[in-house]
Amino acid sequence: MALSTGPELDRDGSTGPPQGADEPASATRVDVFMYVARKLGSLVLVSVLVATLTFVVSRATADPSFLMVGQDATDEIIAARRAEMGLDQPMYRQWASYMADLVRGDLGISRRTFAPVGGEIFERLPATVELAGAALLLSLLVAIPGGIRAGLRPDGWIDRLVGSIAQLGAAIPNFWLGLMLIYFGFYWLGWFPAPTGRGLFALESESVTGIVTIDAILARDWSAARDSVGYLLLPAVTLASGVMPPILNVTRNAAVSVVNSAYYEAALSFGVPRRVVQRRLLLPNISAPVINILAITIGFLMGGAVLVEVVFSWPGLGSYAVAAMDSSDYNPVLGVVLLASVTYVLVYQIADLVTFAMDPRLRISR
Amino acid sequence: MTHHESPTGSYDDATGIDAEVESGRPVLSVRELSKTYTTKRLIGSGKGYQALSNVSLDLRAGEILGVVGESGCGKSTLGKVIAGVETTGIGGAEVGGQPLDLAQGTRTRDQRRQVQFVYQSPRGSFNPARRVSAALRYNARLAREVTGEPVDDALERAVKSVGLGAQHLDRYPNELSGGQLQRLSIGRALITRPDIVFLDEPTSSLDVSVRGEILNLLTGLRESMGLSMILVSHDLDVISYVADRILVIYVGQIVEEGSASDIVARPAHPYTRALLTASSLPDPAEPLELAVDVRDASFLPTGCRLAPRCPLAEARCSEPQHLVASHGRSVRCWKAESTLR
Amino acid sequence: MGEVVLLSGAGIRIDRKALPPLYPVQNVDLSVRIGDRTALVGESGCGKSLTARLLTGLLPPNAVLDRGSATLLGEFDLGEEFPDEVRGSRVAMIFQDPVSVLDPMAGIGVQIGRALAAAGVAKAERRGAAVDLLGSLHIPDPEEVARKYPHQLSGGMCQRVAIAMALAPKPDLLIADEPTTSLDVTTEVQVLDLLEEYLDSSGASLILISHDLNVVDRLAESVTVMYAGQSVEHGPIADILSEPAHPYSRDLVRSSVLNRGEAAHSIAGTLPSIENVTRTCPYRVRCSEARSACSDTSLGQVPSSDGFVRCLFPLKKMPGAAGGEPV
Amino acid sequence: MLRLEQLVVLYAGLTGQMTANRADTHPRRTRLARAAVWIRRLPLLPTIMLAITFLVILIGPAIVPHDPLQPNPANVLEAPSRGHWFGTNGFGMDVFSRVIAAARIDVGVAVAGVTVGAVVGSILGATVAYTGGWVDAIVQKAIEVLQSFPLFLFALALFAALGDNTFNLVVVISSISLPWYVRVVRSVISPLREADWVKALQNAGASGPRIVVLELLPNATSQVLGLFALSTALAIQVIAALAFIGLGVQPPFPEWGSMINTGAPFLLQGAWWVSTFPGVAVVLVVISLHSLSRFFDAETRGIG
Repeated sequence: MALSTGPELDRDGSTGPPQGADEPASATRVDVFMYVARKLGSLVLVSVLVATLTFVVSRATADPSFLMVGQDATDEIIAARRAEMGLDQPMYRQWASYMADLVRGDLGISRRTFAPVGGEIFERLPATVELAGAALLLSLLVAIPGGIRAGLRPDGWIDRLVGSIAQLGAAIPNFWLGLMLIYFGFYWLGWFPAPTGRGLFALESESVTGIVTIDAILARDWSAARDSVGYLLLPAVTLASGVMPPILNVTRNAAVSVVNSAYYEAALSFGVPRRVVQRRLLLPNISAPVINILAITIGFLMGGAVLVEVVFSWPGLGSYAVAAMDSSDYNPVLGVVLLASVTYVLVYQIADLVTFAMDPRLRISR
Repeated sequence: MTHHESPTGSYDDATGIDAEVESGRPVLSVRELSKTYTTKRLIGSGKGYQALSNVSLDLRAGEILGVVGESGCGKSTLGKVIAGVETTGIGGAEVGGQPLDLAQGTRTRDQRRQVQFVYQSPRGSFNPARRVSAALRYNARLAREVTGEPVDDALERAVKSVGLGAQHLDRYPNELSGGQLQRLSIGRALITRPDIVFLDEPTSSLDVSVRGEILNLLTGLRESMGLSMILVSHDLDVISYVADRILVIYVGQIVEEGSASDIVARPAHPYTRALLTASSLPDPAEPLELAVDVRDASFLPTGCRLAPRCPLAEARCSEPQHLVASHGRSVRCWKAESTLR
Repeated sequence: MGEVVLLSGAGIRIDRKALPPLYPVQNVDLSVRIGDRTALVGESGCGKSLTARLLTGLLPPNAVLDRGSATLLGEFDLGEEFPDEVRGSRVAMIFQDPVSVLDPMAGIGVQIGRALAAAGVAKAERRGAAVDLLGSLHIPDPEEVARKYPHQLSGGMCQRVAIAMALAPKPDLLIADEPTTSLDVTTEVQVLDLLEEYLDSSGASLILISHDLNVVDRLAESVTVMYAGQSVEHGPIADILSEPAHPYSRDLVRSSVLNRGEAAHSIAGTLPSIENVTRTCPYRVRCSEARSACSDTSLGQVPSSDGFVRCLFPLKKMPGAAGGEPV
Repeated sequence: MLRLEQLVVLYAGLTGQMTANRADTHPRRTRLARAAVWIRRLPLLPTIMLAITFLVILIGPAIVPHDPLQPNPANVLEAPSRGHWFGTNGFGMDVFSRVIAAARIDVGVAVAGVTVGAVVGSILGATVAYTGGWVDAIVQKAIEVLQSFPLFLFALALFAALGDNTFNLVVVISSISLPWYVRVVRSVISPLREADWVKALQNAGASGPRIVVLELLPNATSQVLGLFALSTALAIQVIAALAFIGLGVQPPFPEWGSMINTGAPFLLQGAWWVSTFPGVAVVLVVISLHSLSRFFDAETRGIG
């Protein structure tokens, strides 16, 4: 089943497809191997296509050589620069060397700072990971239990409550929410620090993970930990407000469809206690869509925190890309885009594998 | 329509329109039709699933041929391949003496006009987003080239012939009952003045109180228009009521063939006996129940395909078997051959 | 009383958003005693499945018991919240579509184990008990089946598994909602045999919901005929098949019999709308016996010694009826 | 900006359920009666809100109390008052007039971009769903690649490639919305390809384009309408977000996102009104569109 792209069995008679037409056969090693191989192939293919798109954009963002040498360069200088950069080569060669550079982790040079983009991205990655991780954690704490409870009683008060929260979260632009939170949390109440980035300076010990909050906890530096959480909280809440609604909706809808399913009803009618049904039957059956949306969310968070980072001057990848965009410095932008997309593709394929491992309908062919 | 018990079991006698039938050649003849579904795979060869194995049949003018079998036996596939709804069939077929392409689906417009198909689900055979007249118009245009009949006239004739009025035409499918839709579905087939109409389980998704009106419509059309039909159903009650001749299919093979009355009175094949035992018809002289079905469709035994479920199976049943004909009856069973003679 | 199910004048309302409510079940009387094998017969849209759901407390959330009373096992009011513990050991249900009632993510053995756990079987014994149960339903190679997942089984096999789960806690009342409709006819016979075997050995009561008089005739002793949300006739199966009192029962029986050479019977017209509750006869617009009184007299039951008919002009005199006047 | 993904997930599961759920027989209704039933069931508040928005777009600039582009150095950062309902900004421009005037740009560009994406995407989606095979596989792969770019970064990269102006903003909006329509319409129509009625049409000699446009596409109407509301909401958010970082619509031209941006520094001085009101406008319009979309979604599922 897993590998077939079009199972066209006979749909004969009034009773639907012949369920028993195929001899039940357990999954062979080959099937599992093929599935993993296909996912890997898909990962590589999509990554290459994504990189090809960024390659096209990079060639379209004006002639790089022209931008590098300034306005008053002579034709000779430009030609020399072009040759140096390989721009006189045919397109497929340029593409090949672009890909080769990518494989080596070379994302080009920033025109603003003259530093390699790869290095700058690597420096800023922990800040984005910290913010994204915190936002994801906050979202999960609300969305999963909230979604399940809402789904168990559709149109009940929990459903209405979390549904309204999700609706609001999805409608509010998160950069605006960030500003509002800054106004109330910093200017009005004075409970939170100024939106000037992370609480990096407070940490006295050596950085281990690059994620300040975790470093501070590891070093048992509690005042630094409190500080960094203070800096982290508002941007994390802001980011979570946008990320939580889809997770909640998907969880809720999955739960609703399981609760409405014939097998849920049947299990109850066979006398299986409601608790057991909810734990053993509901949870596995909503796992696939929930894992799927989590993968999408994680992929999104890698590059999606752009505006929240800008609003809170958070020194992550998003604010890096926007600053570069402002000065028409496109290599960093494309670097961040590429990293985010490849992360997305990777996480998505992993999620697929997890689903494959969990779902007997995929794992075991008929 | 009257039905005589024929001592010879010849189906020609049983149709009630003997003279016509004996003089004419069959409107449809199918020879050695096989059809295999393959599951497409990205890498490696797909698993084949043979839905039909060497099925041959003749349909005579004005006859209703009943095809009975359970889900997955290939009975719908038979109709769909002949009607050109499905392709890649292997074998030969002729309609009105002209060869019919079973493999490519390349039919002339006239051939598509000649062979019409009525689908099982009346709701499934009309686009829910369009008025039903839209669906009928396509067929009217198909027929216009040959019949020259204006589209609107054809539509009116069609609804009248199935006992509905013009007002039903500009309704959406969800504004009509299942029975009305099934009538329209039959009407759509009649628009083209077809030679053969396939009806795939025309009553199985209808309530029993509506079933009669569709069956009466079919027998009426046979009487009034001399329409030749192949009626496919899992329900032996329906088949034996309406059909002149019956084909019993099990796992892609014809296992028994004969006149309707004869088969109901003297079922020869164990599978026919089991079907009859399960139906509401009077039980056969020797009722028979089959064992639990755990068959594997991708593996077909060389011998009798029913043997794993058949309480009468013995060693020789695993040897290859042929459809053996005698006195207008054919049967594919070692044990039944003797009972026929 | 000894009644496992007692519905009197039961009606179900379905609420809809921004649309008027529906009344798919309007007036159903049903009384099932211990050991009875009774059937609810009717065509699609007559409310029989919803009635079955009412009996197991599995009505959809927007459906409520709107009128009349419904009591299960002499003690549970079905208008109230239905206690979960009652299901399984006392009432179990067999559903129409066997493939979708099994949890797609769990193995067959595990699923039957859950039902057995609810029936109090110890954890260590569940696997063996599940296999035994499958074996007792004449499934060849039950160990193998217990290892499989639902999608690996045929529809008939899934129905056997569902039956095993329903029978695992040895219910006193079995509600079978079209148990064989999605099965092949040769499998249907086997499944009906299984049910009969259980009823014979356990003495449990059965409510069989079906549109198929043939199936009903094989399993049930008495029948309640439903039309448009009302129970129109109740009586022993033989009486209703041979000599029905309600015109609808007669038309239904006639339609389901096909005699070669005779025109097939059918019922003209369509079901009335379920947007309103009607107190008059719902069948009068399609009934060949209808008289003018039918459209303005509200309808009551004519009881008899072993059933009732809900008709102003029944086709036969009800045996044991007091005066024959509608009450 | 996760709404893209939300869309995809919400709609991916809907496979022509409209047809299934409406299978029960309804009484005959005239076209007018159908429309009346339908209109009665529209959600009240969002519909009113959208009607107001529509009116504002039509006649807004003509009725605003002040010229939205007129600076007034004497009246800088004035708090909301009788003369300036929403206060004034750093240049003394009237915030209320600007919020009203911005609706035309924000909603207009969003609708323009989404319409292009919807028309092209729906037809493409229906065509590949009907064709199937390798065409379908290639388009699906292409959509997968496009959708693996985080939405906002994809917009950034497009701006980088095309250059920053309002026409390109429309191009950006239509190219980010196109894949959704392909996916949604494809998922609705794909299962119909094997439907009996489609086979019947093919057998009657109906041509492919005819089947796709006249017969198949109408089956996705309510999904496309729902998606249109949802994607317009999303487009408004994207336009505002881009303007917030200085792309697309440029100040002083009134646009909600750039107004929020220019007001941001004043927040820390206590002048909350400059950024707050345009944000509220975005939220109201987006919530209304979301509700409308959920209404169509419920229609699709046959709820209520």
